[in-house]
Amino acid sequence: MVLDVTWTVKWLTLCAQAMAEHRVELIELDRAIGDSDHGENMDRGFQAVLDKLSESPPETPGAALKLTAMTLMSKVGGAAGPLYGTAFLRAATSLGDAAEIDPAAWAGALTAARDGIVARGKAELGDKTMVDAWTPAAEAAGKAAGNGSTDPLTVLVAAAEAAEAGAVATDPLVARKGRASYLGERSAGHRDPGAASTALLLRAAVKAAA
Amino acid sequence: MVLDVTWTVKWLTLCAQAMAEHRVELIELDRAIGDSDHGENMDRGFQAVLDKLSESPPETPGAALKLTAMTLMSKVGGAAGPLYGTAFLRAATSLGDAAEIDPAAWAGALTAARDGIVARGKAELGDKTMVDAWTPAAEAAGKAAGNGSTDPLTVLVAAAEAAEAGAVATDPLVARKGRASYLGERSAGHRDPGAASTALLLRAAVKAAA
Amino acid sequence: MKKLINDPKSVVDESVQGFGQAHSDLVSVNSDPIFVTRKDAPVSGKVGLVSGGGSGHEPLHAGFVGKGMLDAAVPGAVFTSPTPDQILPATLAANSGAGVVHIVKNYTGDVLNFETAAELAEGEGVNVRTVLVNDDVAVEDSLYTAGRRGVGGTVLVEKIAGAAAERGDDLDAVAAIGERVNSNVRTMGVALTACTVPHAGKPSFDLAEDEIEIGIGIHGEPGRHRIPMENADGITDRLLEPVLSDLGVTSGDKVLLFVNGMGGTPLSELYIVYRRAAQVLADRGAAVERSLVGNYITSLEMQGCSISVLRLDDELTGLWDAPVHTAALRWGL
Amino acid sequence: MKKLINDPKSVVDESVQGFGQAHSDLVSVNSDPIFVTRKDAPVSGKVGLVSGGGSGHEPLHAGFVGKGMLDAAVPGAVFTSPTPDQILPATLAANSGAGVVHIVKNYTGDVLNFETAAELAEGEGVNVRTVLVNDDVAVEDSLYTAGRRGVGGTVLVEKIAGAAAERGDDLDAVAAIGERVNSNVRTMGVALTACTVPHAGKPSFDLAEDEIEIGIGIHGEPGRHRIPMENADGITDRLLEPVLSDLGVTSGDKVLLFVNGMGGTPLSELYIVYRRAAQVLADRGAAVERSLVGNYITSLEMQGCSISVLRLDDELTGLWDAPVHTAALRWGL
Ligand SMILES: Nc1ncnc2c1ncn2[C@@H]1O[C@H](COP(=O)(O)OP(=O)(O)O)[C@@H](O)[C@H]1O
Ligand SMILES: Nc1ncnc2c1ncn2[C@@H]1O[C@H](COP(=O)(O)OP(=O)(O)O)[C@@H](O)[C@H]1O
Ligand SMILES: [Mg+2]
Ligand SMILES: [Mg+2]
Ligand SMILES: [Mg+2]
Ligand SMILES: [Mg+2]
Repeated sequence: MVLDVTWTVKWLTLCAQAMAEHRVELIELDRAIGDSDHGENMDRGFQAVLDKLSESPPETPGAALKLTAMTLMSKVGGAAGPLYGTAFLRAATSLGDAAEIDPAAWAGALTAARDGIVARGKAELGDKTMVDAWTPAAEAAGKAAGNGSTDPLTVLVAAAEAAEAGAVATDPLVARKGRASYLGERSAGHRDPGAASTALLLRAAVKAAA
Repeated sequence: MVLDVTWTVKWLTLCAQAMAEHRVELIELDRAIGDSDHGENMDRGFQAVLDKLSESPPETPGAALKLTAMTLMSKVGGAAGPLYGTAFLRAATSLGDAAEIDPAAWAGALTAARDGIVARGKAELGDKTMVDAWTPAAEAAGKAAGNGSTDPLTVLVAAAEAAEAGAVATDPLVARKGRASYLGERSAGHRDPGAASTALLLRAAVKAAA
Repeated sequence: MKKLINDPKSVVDESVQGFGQAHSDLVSVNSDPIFVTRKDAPVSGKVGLVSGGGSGHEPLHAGFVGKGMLDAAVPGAVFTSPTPDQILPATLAANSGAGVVHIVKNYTGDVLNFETAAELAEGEGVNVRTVLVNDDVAVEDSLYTAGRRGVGGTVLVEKIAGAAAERGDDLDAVAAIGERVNSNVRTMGVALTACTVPHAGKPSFDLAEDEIEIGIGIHGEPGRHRIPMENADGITDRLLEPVLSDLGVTSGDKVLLFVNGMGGTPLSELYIVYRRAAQVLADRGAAVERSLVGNYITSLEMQGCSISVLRLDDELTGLWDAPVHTAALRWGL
Repeated sequence: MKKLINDPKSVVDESVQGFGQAHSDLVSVNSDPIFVTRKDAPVSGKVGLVSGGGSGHEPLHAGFVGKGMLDAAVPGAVFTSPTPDQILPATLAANSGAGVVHIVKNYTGDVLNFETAAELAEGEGVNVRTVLVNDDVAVEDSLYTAGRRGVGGTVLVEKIAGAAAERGDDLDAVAAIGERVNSNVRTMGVALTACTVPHAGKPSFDLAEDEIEIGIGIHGEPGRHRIPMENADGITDRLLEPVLSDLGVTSGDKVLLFVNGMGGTPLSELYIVYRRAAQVLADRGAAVERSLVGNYITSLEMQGCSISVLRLDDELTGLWDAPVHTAALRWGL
């Protein structure tokens, strides 16, 4: 398995599929501690990404992610739009013109994405945001790549599993950033929608390689 | 039993009591085919009548009914206020200054009341309004008085029973006057609230004499 | 029942008091009996305009008291027309000597109470004319009923007759303008939910999650018939068709389109209805020259709307455009 | 879910279209991307005012576009802040060369999207200043959260900064006035019922028949805490106390009292709340010099209200009184 532009487009297609499939679930998570729009926003955004991808097929993984970034910025809105937009943009920049993504590059892209989100949103780990999924994902990918794994799948799986665990770990937290923070203690006991969507996106990356 | 001013005040007091007790029931009847206010209006009106009666105790049955008329006019509002106001006013006029109400006078008062309602509201028998209770009541009282009965109770009972039957008979009718008429066929199958309150008022007259 | 109230019995008193305080530059509130007058009433030489009816339709009528519209408003209990002992002093307060027009929605209670008050006012030397508003096309067979109800058109009658009074028309002329508006306006409404009268404590009718009431009035009474829920365009068509055919709107007509919220429907939805109604009118070749969208004659927190169409002529348009300064309708001042 | 809509996905487009048609004398609507501008934008020499945010708060913001208030409004999806590719062209359309003030409610999404748009606009040579509105005292510990939300105060910032721009203040001065309003206004809200976001199809939270949410925002999010239902005076006191103590209102202060409906509450109830709030303010020795009562910043069909108090000085009062002509707020014109 090589993570080339074909894989990237497949990944993004599976992202769109996941957002459509989990639309209601993400709305429900946001309903509990936010404003009931996260699933709708992500679904709308990734459907637009699909359109863009077929309108102007990208030539490199980086180009695909840049197209995704711009589309999410202009179609998602809310907090998630700029944050995911920034994440995909930073990931694209980190990948540059490379035709393929090797394990280290994937780990680098995730770290860049995470850093972009933190730079935009100023959330810290434990604030009950998507950062709580991106941070362990980037770290796990870095670790898996550092272990010298040359099979991209290992890195993708490590990142996805860490993101999923990170999302689950937001359940007991009290939100300190984003809309859920207004609820104070009442935000505890619910999963952060953005962390949940992050886990879905990174799981889609595994599926695209499977 | 003499139907003097004491009886009249007792009757009006029992009217107030009946309107308070049946307030919710009359609201419910009006809810079905009107605007949910008949019980509230009648209760408010008769509570005000009680206040007035104790403020300025009347000297004759006619004076008591006139006070009631004026109070209902200014406190009930809606369709029922002017209609009941007119009814009590006409009854008062028909009784004049007499100290007591004999059977013929009671029948005459009811007939005057009924005519007053028809004059104001232009409803005919069968239009599913309070006229459907007042008309048989006045007729039954007239008949009982005409039979030479000298016991006022007989006349009161005859009127009350006829009013009750008249109210029940409104159930299947399609309303042609008042707010229920806007429902067309949908008004059938419900008792007219004003006919129901009329029956309660005339039943109170019996209780006052018992 | 959850309402921002203290006691069902004090709803009208407290609400009107608050209204008077919030708009003390515009109105005075008389409390026993309760009625609201224009701060500067009676306006010397001007015909007075008085309207009233049950409460629960806010901003109607008190919200329309002020320059260019009503001189006095008389609020009854919730959904219960006011009594003559309120209407009479309001009428006297509105009378500058030029006489008073009563604008009365066609409900038995309103008609009877205003009739009595008019009689009493005449007895005190005030000339009174009554304009009866009966614009609701939902009421069929009106010969055999209490007749058509007065609904959304009332707002338009009050505005336009108010402008006529303000420009100095005499009593008969103001009444004639009011009647002209009434005979050129038709309305039909829909309820998506019932409302809850405070003293009743429960919804005025029961409606399933997938049903709506077509042809409602403004007192929480059930409508003419019940149908399954439809989309906004479908509902708009259903309301507009009887309005346009009863009014006989034809190509080239100039109209005012009024989409009124029943109190609990978001403004955004009213604009969706407006959009479709404007489309239908355009398809018929009618020109929407003026519009009004918002909650102007309501049924407490009922969800739903009514659509009114008023056929305009140059004079009516001019009177509609004339300055008005009330709590709920204001322009040019 | 029963709504006067055709399709959850077309709610904003159709509603804004209808709005544009109903107010074609005042505004122009751009459809892709969607935003609303003052008919005569950009106004030569005048600082431009642009606001925006998620839809569902109507009449905010499009209802405040017009002379004396906003030059452009940018509606996002329901409860979702708009995107830079909408905000940027709206900003360009509002810019006459004198620069543009963005009025942004303090939500992460709004802040980030407006931030990006401002950056892009600066890149195209437009000077942009941002006024962040964060008047909601329900949000405690704001150091450890995303900070206080922008709620009712937004309407007052838009009106008063709009008047400053209209009188010819320069970019920094208009932004400074906006910030002055923001730092002198506090708000707190209550929900009696939740609202239903069209695409979600069910209420934004579940609330029992005898419970209310205290300290809600305007996006249907649950409030700060939940308490058993109380009467209007009790609820008013609960909302007003934190507002007054946070603002530090003392005897002799002049204030504007704004009772705002969340969309589904009858106007009559808002006046009952107003009455109590005015009483409390009078007891504190504060003078209510101006007031505003109605549905101005809503949460779809939510039942409830918010109370805002703005401390006035002569300049702010003058700017409040200055003529304004928008769909939802109009006087002096
Ligand atoms: N400051 C922040 N930093 C990182 N992530 C954030 C921040 N604020 C919000 N988020 C993420 O955004 C998600 C909400 O996205 P969404 O519902 O689409 O936007 P909105 O909150 O504007 O309605 C949250 O669940 C959280 O993961
Ligand atoms: N034209 C009429 N003639 C006789 N009775 C009438 C007429 N119109 C209404 N009513 C009576 O009034 C009753 C309704 O009274 P109420 O609910 O108090 O007033 P409203 O209809 O104004 O709400 C009806 O049930 C009916 O009996
Ligand atoms: Mg959200
Ligand atoms: Mg009734
Ligand atoms: Mg009534
Ligand atoms: Mg949102």
